[in-house]
Amino acid sequence: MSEYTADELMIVNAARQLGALAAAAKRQCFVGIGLPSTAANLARRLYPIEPVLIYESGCIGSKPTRLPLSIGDGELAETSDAVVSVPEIFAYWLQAGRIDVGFLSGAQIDKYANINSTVIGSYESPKTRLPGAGGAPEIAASAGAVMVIMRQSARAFVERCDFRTSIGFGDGKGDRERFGLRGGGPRWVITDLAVMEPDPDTCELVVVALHPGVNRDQVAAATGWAVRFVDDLATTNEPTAVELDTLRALQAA
Amino acid sequence: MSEYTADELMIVNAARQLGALAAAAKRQCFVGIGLPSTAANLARRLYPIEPVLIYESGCIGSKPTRLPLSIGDGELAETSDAVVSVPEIFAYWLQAGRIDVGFLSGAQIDKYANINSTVIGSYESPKTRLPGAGGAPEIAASAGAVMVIMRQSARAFVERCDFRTSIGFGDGKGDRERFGLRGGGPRWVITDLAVMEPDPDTCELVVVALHPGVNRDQVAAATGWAVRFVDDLATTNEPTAVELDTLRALQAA
Amino acid sequence: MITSLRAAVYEFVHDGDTLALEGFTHLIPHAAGHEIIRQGRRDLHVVRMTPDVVYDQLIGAGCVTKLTFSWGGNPGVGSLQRFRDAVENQWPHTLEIEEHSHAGMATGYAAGAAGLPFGILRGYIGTDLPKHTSTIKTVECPFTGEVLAAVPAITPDVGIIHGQRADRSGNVQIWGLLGVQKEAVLASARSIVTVEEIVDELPEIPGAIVLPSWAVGAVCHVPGGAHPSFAMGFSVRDNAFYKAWDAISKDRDAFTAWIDKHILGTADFSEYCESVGIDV
Amino acid sequence: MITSLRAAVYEFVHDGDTLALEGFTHLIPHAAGHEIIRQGRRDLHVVRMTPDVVYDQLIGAGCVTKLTFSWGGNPGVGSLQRFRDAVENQWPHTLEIEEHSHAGMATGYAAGAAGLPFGILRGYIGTDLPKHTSTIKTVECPFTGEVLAAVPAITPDVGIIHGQRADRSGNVQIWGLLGVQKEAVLASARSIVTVEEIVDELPEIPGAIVLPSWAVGAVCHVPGGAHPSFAMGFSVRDNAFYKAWDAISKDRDAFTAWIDKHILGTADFSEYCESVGIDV
Repeated sequence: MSEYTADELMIVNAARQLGALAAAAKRQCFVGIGLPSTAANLARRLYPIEPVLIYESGCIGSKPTRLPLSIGDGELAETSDAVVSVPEIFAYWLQAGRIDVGFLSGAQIDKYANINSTVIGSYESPKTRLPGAGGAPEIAASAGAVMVIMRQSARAFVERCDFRTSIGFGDGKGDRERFGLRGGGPRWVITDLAVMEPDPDTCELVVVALHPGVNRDQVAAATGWAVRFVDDLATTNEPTAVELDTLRALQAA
Repeated sequence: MSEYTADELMIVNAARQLGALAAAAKRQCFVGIGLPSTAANLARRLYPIEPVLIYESGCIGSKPTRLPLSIGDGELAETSDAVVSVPEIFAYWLQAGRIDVGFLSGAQIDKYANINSTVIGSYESPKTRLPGAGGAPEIAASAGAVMVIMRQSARAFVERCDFRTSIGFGDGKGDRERFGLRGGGPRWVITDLAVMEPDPDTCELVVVALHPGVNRDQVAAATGWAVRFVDDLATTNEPTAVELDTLRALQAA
Repeated sequence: MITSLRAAVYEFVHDGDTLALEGFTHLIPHAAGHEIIRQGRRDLHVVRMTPDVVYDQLIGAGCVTKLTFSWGGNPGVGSLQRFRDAVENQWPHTLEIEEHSHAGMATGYAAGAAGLPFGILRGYIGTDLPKHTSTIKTVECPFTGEVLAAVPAITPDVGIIHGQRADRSGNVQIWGLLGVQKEAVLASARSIVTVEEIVDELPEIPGAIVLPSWAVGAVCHVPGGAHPSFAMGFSVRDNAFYKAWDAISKDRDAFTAWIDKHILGTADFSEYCESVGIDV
Repeated sequence: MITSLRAAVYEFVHDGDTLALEGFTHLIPHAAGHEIIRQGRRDLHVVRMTPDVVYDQLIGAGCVTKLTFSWGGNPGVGSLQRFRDAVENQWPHTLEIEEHSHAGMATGYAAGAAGLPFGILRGYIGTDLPKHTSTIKTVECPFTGEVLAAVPAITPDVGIIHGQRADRSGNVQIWGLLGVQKEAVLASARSIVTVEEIVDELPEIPGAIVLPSWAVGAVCHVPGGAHPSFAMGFSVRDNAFYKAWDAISKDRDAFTAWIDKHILGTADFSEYCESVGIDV
């Protein structure tokens, strides 16, 4: 087994999940630049049934030959089945419920999978001003399911976000329904240590799998709430040589 | 002077008005098929500053070489500066106030220039079911000005329409403002006998010009309300040989 | 999914469905309408901005109990005789109508495609339409207090259009006058697209849009399937047919005989074409 | 109207105006932003979904008192340093912010282009944004009773974009990622479009849209005017410049020196390009 980085680990695990979703006819991914785009493009290369990549810049069905450096990369438009305006991509495609899985990340995530990408500290006098919402609130609202990819630390995985930029499960089970949200909300939180999923009864994020070589204490120490582990806690498979080679070739292209 | 038909007379007078508007930088015409399209295309050929033809089928800046037979004629799309979807033509172009002049016609017009193209008789048990509204209500609401072209008769020019498909001045002066309509409403009603305009004080249609050889009695007899004539009643110019030749060449193409 | 038109209509179109066979003069799915008549669907609610000959056929053939529309005429010719007979004389039975303006229906389709329950427009105000159409309401702008018209989203069970081309994966390419073709497909729970040709790869065409295969239900290869409407790049509008329709449709018996012979008496669109003597 | 960028900014952009310099990564009108700094406009309310380097420059140069936005970062690099310094430390002065989501702003632009006072979306609900942004409200669907988010129309005084091409009449052609370029122009009272080239006749290009001349204010021939953004068919994104901007903008003095030398110290965009050593 070759060595791998934390990012590679997260990307490979995300790609596996996308492959499983595509095989189950949940192919349409709404992807941002960075880890999500890399994971989605990796899945396109690894699995016979490919995810369909949809970028918020209006590209539908992009098949980039190399990883885009920005969401507006010309390569995305040139290799798409269709390019539409930004109002259209949000209205006719995301809002209408045509996206099976959306990706989110942020500076903070809380135990109900709400995400903060707006400010650390108070909104009026922020300690750190972050870029803000972008497409996140409506991805969180309307995508069939949401996958979160974030490096895990007690500073980032918090009891309650300083600011709720996009909603996971609000203050717990039932909030999404109360708000009338049509999307399914966060289903998987993939970190450099573990994979979390919402508990079916409470919607609180619980650890369902550890990455190879990671133990419970490490995860607990990197989580700002008293995180729970499922009884049948799994260990994710090591990234395979094929996965790593394909990923590295993609990133080198 | 060559002879001419009632339709030719109406078309030539409408084209003249469009030419005057284009010269005053009011160039954008929202045209339907039939007399309006013919008049607008005639004006394009007669005047140095051409009207810009916009069709509700989504064609912007059409320059057809022959008269389109239907609003969806391929020629319209092929000769346009831009072709947009039908939702866009109504929202971004008509509703947004980008149209200087729209055309309307109908089965009935009343003294406040409201138009009926829906039913003769009652709505529930119509004597005659007409095609309906089409683009008319919003042309009437949002075009900078409206030009009406209709053959005049006491059956068509009525005290009050059986059904108000599109609004002129409602029940009189002030109604457009009360309804919050942004367009200016009907400015010219061009018939085969005369030209009418709304009285500035009452918004009631009054006769401002007679066509050559037409007298007041003929117009009064062909109007279902006690129509008034302005003091400085004009006579329209005979269609010129150039106007008629250009029109006939256009129609023969 | 690429399939026959017969199979697509059989699978997707059910008695009692709400259908939108759209086409703003261009790309009207006539062949699909014929197949619906052939398969004897009943109690349909048909929606279209510009119901023309194919809706006249559906109405006269007794398939339709409700029509939502904004302009119901034979463009460049005059009345839709079967539509008028249904409204004026309840023949072959009562036809419920829901009547809008073009802008209102375009707004409703856009709302449907966008997954919104309603859309807003500056429209209808001052007209008699809201008195007779219960689906025209108003909303107040929460910022300015202005009152605007509101219409519900149009969300048909099946959206049916004609288009120029598809590739073998079922990606659909359309160009020329786009009308509400995209919205009719995206607003519908299921969709059928008939196309002029199916190709290995879609060439790039100025002004063309592509509907990805996964946003489309069935794709059916029906060359000329828009006739007497047209497909830019493939055919021109058959204005003579529209004119001839007036005479055929004016008389109930002539109409019924025409439907019996050319639609019910043929197995599919190519037999129909042969039967009526058109070369597509 | 085809004119110089200097004349267009001088005539159309006034102190206190609301401006939208739009571009969703693609076709961002950097040259126009520089000219606004050069002409010393102040008290601007700038609107953009994705304020990036050019807004960082406008903010740091003291031109801006309010920013309406949905994502303010340096894409692929990190923070916008001048934006952060203004929000966190009020440098060079207080910056009022009005914060939305992408979907909310896209809805606002579409409403502005359509002449509506507001737009509706399924959005914002459950987030903290409505607590801090007074321009996020709700409306109830008059048909279903559902509660939806509402945002006001975005209606800038001046909409500014870069595009690929214009003809000599001023018809503008844009292709590739379209973003909200059309909406930004149509929603604005006045508009400026910088283009890569001006040609006798616009060739047909797959995926291209055309804004007719009469819907556009000024058209200015500024090749490379999107740099470090790009114009598909003419240039690629200068990712190195975006990365280099982080270092320049991190320090107030370094930033000010850069603006003084390269923007205020140059007469126009071609001098700027020479000054910073880019070849467009």
